[in-house]
Amino acid sequence: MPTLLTEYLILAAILFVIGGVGVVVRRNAITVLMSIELMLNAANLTFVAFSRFPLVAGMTVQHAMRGQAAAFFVIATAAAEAAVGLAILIAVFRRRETTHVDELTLLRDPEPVFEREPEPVPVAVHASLETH
Amino acid sequence: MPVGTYNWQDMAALAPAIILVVGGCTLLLTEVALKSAGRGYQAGLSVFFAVIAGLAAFSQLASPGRSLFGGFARLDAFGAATALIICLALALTSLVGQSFLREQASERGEFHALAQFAAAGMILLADATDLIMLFIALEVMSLATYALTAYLRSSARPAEAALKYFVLGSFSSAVLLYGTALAYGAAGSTKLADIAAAVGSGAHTPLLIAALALVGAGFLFKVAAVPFHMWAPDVYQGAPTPVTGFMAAGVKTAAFAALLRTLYEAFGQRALALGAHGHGWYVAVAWAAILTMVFGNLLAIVQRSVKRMLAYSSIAHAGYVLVAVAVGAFGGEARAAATQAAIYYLLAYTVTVIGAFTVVAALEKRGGPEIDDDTRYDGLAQRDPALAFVMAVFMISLAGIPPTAGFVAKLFVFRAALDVGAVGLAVVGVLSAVAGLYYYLRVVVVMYMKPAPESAPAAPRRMVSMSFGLALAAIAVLALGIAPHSLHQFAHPAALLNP
Amino acid sequence: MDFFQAHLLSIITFVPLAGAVLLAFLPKDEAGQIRVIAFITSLVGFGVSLPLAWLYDRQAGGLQFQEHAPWIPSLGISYHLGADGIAIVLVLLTTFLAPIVIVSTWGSIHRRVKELMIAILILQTAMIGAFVALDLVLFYVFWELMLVPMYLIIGIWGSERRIYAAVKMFLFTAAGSLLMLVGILYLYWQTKALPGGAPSFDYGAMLQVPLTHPQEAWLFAAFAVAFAIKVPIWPLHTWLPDAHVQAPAAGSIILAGVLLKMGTFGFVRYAMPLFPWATHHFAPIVGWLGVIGIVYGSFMSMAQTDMKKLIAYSSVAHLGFVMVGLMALSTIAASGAVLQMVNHGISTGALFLLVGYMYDRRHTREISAYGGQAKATPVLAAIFLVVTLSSIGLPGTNGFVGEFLILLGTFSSHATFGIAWGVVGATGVILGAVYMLTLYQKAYLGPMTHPEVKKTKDLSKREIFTLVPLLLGIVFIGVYPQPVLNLIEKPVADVVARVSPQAVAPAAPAVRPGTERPFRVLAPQIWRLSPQLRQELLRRSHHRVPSPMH
Amino acid sequence: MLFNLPEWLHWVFLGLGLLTVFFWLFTETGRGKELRSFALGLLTLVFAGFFVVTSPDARSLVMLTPHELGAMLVAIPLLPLIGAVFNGLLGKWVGNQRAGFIATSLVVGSFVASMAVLANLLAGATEFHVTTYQWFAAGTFDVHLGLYADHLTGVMLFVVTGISAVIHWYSIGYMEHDPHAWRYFAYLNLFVAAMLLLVLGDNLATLFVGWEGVGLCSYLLIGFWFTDEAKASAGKKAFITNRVGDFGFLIGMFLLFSVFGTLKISGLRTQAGAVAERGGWQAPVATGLFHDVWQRSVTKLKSEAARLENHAQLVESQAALGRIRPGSAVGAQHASRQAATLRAMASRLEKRATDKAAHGPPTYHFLIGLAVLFLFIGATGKSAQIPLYIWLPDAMAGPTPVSALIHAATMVTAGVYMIARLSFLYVHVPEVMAVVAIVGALTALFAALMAFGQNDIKKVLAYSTVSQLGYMFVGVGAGAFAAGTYHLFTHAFFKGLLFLGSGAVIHGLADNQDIRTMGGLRKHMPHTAWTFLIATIAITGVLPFSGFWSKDGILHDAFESPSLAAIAPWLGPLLYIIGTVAAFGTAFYMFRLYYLTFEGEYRGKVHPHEAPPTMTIPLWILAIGSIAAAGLAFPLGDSFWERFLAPAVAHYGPEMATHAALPVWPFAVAVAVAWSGFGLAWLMYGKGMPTPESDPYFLKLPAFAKLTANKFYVDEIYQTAIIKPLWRFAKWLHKWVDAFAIDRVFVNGAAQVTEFFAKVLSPAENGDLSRYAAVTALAVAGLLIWAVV
Repeated sequence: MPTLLTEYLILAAILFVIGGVGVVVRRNAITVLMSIELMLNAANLTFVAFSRFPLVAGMTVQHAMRGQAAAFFVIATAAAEAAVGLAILIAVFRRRETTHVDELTLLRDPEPVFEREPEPVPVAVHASLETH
Repeated sequence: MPVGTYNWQDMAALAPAIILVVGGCTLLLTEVALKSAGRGYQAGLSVFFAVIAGLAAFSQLASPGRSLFGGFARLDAFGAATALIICLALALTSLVGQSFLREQASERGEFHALAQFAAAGMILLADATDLIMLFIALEVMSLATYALTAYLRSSARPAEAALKYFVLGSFSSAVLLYGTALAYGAAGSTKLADIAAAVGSGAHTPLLIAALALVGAGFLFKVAAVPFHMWAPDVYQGAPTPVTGFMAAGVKTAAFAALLRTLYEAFGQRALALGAHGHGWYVAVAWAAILTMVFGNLLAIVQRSVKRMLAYSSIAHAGYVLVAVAVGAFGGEARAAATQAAIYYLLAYTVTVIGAFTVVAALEKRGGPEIDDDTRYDGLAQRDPALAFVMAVFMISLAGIPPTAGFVAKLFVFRAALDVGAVGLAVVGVLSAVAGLYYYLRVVVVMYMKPAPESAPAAPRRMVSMSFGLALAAIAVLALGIAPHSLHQFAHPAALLNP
Repeated sequence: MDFFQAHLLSIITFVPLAGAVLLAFLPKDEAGQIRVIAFITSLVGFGVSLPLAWLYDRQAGGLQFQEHAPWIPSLGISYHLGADGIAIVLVLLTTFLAPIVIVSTWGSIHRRVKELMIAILILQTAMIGAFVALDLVLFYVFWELMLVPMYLIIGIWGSERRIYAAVKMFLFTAAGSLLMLVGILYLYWQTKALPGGAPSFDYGAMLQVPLTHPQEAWLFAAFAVAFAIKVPIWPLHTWLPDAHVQAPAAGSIILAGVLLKMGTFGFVRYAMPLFPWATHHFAPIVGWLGVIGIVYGSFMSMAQTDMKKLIAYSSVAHLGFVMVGLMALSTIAASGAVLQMVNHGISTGALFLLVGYMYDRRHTREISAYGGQAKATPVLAAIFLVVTLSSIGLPGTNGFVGEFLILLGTFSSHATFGIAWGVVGATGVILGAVYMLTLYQKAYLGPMTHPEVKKTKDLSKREIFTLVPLLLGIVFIGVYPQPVLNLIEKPVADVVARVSPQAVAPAAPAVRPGTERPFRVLAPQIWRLSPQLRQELLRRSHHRVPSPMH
Repeated sequence: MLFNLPEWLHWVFLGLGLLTVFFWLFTETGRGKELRSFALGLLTLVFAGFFVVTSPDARSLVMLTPHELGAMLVAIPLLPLIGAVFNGLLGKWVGNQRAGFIATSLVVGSFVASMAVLANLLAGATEFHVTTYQWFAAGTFDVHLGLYADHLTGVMLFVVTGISAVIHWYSIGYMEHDPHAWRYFAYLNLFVAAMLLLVLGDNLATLFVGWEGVGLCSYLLIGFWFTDEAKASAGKKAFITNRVGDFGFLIGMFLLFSVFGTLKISGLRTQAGAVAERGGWQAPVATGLFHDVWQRSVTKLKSEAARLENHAQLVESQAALGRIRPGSAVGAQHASRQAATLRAMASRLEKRATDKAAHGPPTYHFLIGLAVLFLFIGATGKSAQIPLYIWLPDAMAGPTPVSALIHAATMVTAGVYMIARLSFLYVHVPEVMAVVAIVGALTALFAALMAFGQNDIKKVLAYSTVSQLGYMFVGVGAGAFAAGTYHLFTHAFFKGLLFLGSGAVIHGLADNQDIRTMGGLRKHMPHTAWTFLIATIAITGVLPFSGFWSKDGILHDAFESPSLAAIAPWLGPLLYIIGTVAAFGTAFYMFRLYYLTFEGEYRGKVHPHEAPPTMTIPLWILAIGSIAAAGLAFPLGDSFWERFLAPAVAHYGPEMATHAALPVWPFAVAVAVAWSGFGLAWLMYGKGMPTPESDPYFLKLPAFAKLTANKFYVDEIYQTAIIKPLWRFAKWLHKWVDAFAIDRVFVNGAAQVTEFFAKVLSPAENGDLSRYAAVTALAVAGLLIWAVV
């Protein structure tokens, strides 16, 4: 019997990739948050698809229901995540007045210095010089 | 086995996590009831709950191992040992954090409450044997740590760090979740045991491999393994320093525990012969370990801030634990040795790194310069010999020089690696450790060999609790280095991870 | 008394540490008190180490005064101490030098005295521990522990470029020893093959491990690199001049006197007996490196304008002698080599001490800043001359006996290049005279070229007090070295017997064709597991893991 | 009782000793008086020693038990050593004068003990041996500090202790104005101790202690006035040049040990005898290192050949089984070609192995020849022969008594002594003996030529010493060990005397050493002049003074030496001619020296004065010795000297060298040559020189004179060809190899490359969240693709 599993999975995968690309390419933090939600939902879709069209032969109902339950868990978690994320975003906006992620570069590696380091400066004269 | 069967004994097995949840709630409630004055008790309370949870975990150390809630979680020595490390990290963080919070005028109960919740999530992460359960525990832990990272509202950097952490963390959670979904599809279940059966049967292997890759990527992100490490330096540097210590110790420990469980319990059987190339995950983890050790140590060299250097050092140390993880692929005795080595390494790293970050915290003054450079450490040995000494001990331990915990930990790891003949891993490990020596020693250099600057800003006053915590950490580092056998009972049964 | 005898080595090892702990509780302003207590501690350390010399059973030889206690039994690590004649003379050298080092700092270092004394005493514990440890992890712990105080001594109390020098020394040495750690661990797993089955880090167990030739070659390489850096063998020597020049006099004395011996001791105690076949195999290479060290170090010394650097390079040359002596694999040469370790400790220690005193007076190490010093400071000049003569191996001083035995033994040994080594090494005798006498002449003889020279004070009583024991040592070993040679006779003969061709050939498994040449053994890739090993491990992982239940 | 002497003699010695101590104690008051008494006491002791040696009755009285002789032997080097240590440590407090007395007394004591030993040898004993303690031992190598005395040693003991005693005494006067004379006496005593150890050592290792010890003392004493840069440099030059020689000595010792397994002289002698019994010196070595080396190389060649052969078979069998590219003609051809090549290599090795096996290990003749050649290199250093003589002229920077003792009479003869001591080895390798003789002859000639152009009184004597040492080497090289050592003996007297005389002149002229500004000194210092003249006559070989007998004995023996004849029949006569020419030169430069110094008119400015008696008395003692030493050459043909030394030295060839038929003409030639050299000098300088610049030698032969005055530019050649390049090489090596290649590139380079990579990678962490996300996403994708695809 032909199932719709493959189609669902492909759809989910596309959604997941869109979400992932969104996180990478979008500069606005809100959009980035949305992209993450998209990714989570792609996973949800996968769960549900597998639950509805099990791959494993002889999967019990209980097992099948787990996929659906998982989706609920994820929805709840995603809500919590969104709450925390927005709170953080507000905190950022308050201090920096921006939600563009590429403007947040206070934290970064120092600029490398490629010139040869000068000879170590004499730090302190020899011990005995100080006392004699 | 019916899905929903559980009983109170199973619940009792989760006592450490439950105690911490209760603790977190209590702290939140007291926050409501009390006003600003005399907040010190909150730290005390937090330590109290951490100790109680730790005792509960300790009592489980000798546990023979038992499945809980029909296979969603597991009570065993491994989990108990991990929980113990996490409780230790929590207790130390609470102990030393109070002084920092007072200096930053941010004494509020949420800090400790969030830490308690995060720790609870970590413990659950270590106990979980179901991927969904793992995901939820991971989220509990992560959400709490995101919040902790943004805790200091007075400065711009914590918020930025939190945002970066949040975005990338959620991204990796999503990846992990997607992997979980694929695993569910292939095995028809999210329980590790069922996945193991599916792996053993050989059905739907490509799907399982994809699931393994995605789940593994999620955990590698959490432990900050190269190339999933990009978030770590910025977040570690930006977060409030005690939080950084807690993250470096606790999050890493919990994530490694989960990684070990997933890899060994679900994918342990064909560890050397799974995947398109038939290499198994051994090669992937080994390469991750090599990259992590090399890049972590390499990039730490050029850092000018001690805190950021410690962040890179944390990445490098993840590499050493990954060596142990990879070695466990060989199963049998090697797996026991690897698990033991990983647990011991995480313990040693926990005490050392919390100590080190505490020293960093001890030198942070409210309204001080935003960019922390090394000048604060110049000539510290003359201004504050005790602080300089413990910092030197922590640096020596991180560098892996005897007689400190760091040395014994590395000994365990390399010993495990050489048992399976992974000489290459060990050699890369020791060579990158040489680079590591350089930057750890630089801290000792500035503390001991540079003169104190003329106008050195006076260090903030340290509370007794912080000094006590530092002393405790330093003594633990030395004790673990000199008499590691005292922890024999700790680390050995912990190795009895369910294969 | 029984307790004392049963725990002699522990007591010797930890007396200085106890002193250090005691000092930690003293207020740091009490510099005088701290110095005296440190001095007394070191004297006690010397006192308790003396019985080793006469309690050691010379006829029986071998490792005596053994102490054994479990330390980390789950890993097969134990607290195992023991000493043979070789270790004993080096322990005695250490405890002998310690009071001198401590007193020598009294006049020159007045800054952070407490830390300095603690560092020296901890260093002493580590050095003695490394000599007497018989468990490889214990050895490694002491070995690495030595680095930290030495690092601090150079870095805190050193000269201008002290930090560079300290870091360089630390990184160089630690890099080598980490490779050795890998070797130790590998060897540890091989002990599983022994009866009993449990792997162990014990020296005795490791001596019995059967190894294939490639294994031996790799392990020897790992150990030898660590030791070679410490010796230092050319071309791994460049940390030494920097460390010596920047270190305070006390640091230089310890460095030259004892720390460098760690490397050669490592060869005698570990690299050679543990891997006899590989020793045999690589001896020509290491021996040539030693010979290069002799000639090269001498030429380097000739080119120096800095006194301490000159002496540092002369150490390279002297330890080149020791290495050649060891690699000749002959009893005569090896005895000379062990004796030369002691000699070098005394002579070069004394030279650094003297240069330190000169530095205290004039605050410069440039040879050209001195000149005609003998007129102003006759006692200093006389002592410097005696030590110089000892350094160039004049008969009647200690240096002669060691060098003579080494060269004679090497020349008459059955080593492949023994004759060539003897001849080329003997040129070091000429070159040694060239650079040392040139130094002496430039610094002490001739007219007084600098006005400051005239004002220079001669040695004080305390300074003479630190030098007299060294001078006595120089003369005593020069005139009557036999007590020392008696102590080391049997142990050295045992080591040589272990690496002799007769002992190596039959015991070792057959050599694969094409692996006779040194580096060909090292050819197989270690980077990845070899196919055979992979198969074996795969088999094991399937075999050991229970099959899935569900 | 240590001495088995008649009671009364004891009391005499004791009394004299007490007297000495007594005088010493009261030197503070009326120094001059006690000085004379002290001199008297010493003279008594010296004459007592002579009495004991010469009188048969007394000789029989002093026959000692072996035990006592042992104590005596130990006492000989120990007494001066005690003096050295005592004066070295306490001399500053004791005072210069007393230090001198102590030093002298102890050397005299050593002299007396030597006399006792010599008396026993004269009375018929052949050798004494005493072992003190085990010095050092390891494996099969063992050195006991043993002392050994035979007839050769007895002669050396007499020379060393006797001349030393005299020169110590002389030094008391010479050094009386020096504030550090105590140090001088400590060094001088140390020198005597070392020299005696060299002479007495029964083992080459012990001998080497003395060998290097005298070098050290030479260094210390040359640079005694160390504030003078040139003097300090001269000392260093002496030490290092000697060390170059010592390198040869060491290698020689190693070779001997490798062949014979011992360094003990008696052991070497036994082994040498055994070799002759076993099959002669041309036989290959039967055991030991070199035998094993040979065997090992044969075995190795053989096994290598076998391995190649196996390999060839393997290739063939693989080809036969079709394992090498099955079915391919190319593969089979290739295999057979490869096998053929391997076979060819194998057969070549096999042939080499067979050749080597047939050839056998090196012979004793070769190995021992090499060993004694290296030992001779040591001797060229110590005894100032070509090419290592350069240090000796510079060594004149030291105090003059030092030049007399160390650089004329004793230390520089150590090489000759060593060859005579090991004559039982040298006689088996005539090739090396020929080398020794040729080097000696050339040195004798060239040094004599160089002496022509010198104007420093001590430099002339220095080159003269080099030249005379050359004669001694001709002697021992020609197998005439007795003649060589006889010249050593006589030379010690007259050259010591010449140096002491020059010292008296320098002392009297306030440190002026330039003979061009002297002249006519005979009127001012008659004692010095007369003794100097005696010595000059002695050294030129004018009948009947001692130099004639010893030098012409050498030339005569060289002329008809069987060992030289074994190499080439013309070699002996050639060396005779060279020696004779050099003898002419000797006569010329010595009389030039004498005339310019003592005859004619005084050309200097300082008022000259005669030396004090502490200096002149030793001059006369040595002058007497110079004359009396000639007596030992009699009866001609079978001299007392040769008979006395016969048991201690070996002979070349199976038959004893005899002087059955003494041709007269070589003697006649020698006499003529000596007189003609003298005559030439008299013609040129007999009337004295009007001004310092009017030296006829420099005026008539300017080019040659300049060449000789500049010592043929040998020092300059050494400087530019060897010494400077070595220092430059050291600097170059340090700058480019050590500092640059190893430290900069290899060590710091590794650190910098690491840091460079870190710096290159570091900008990846630029704080941009998008980039972080991109990297993470790519990593996930990469992992996924790697795992699945």
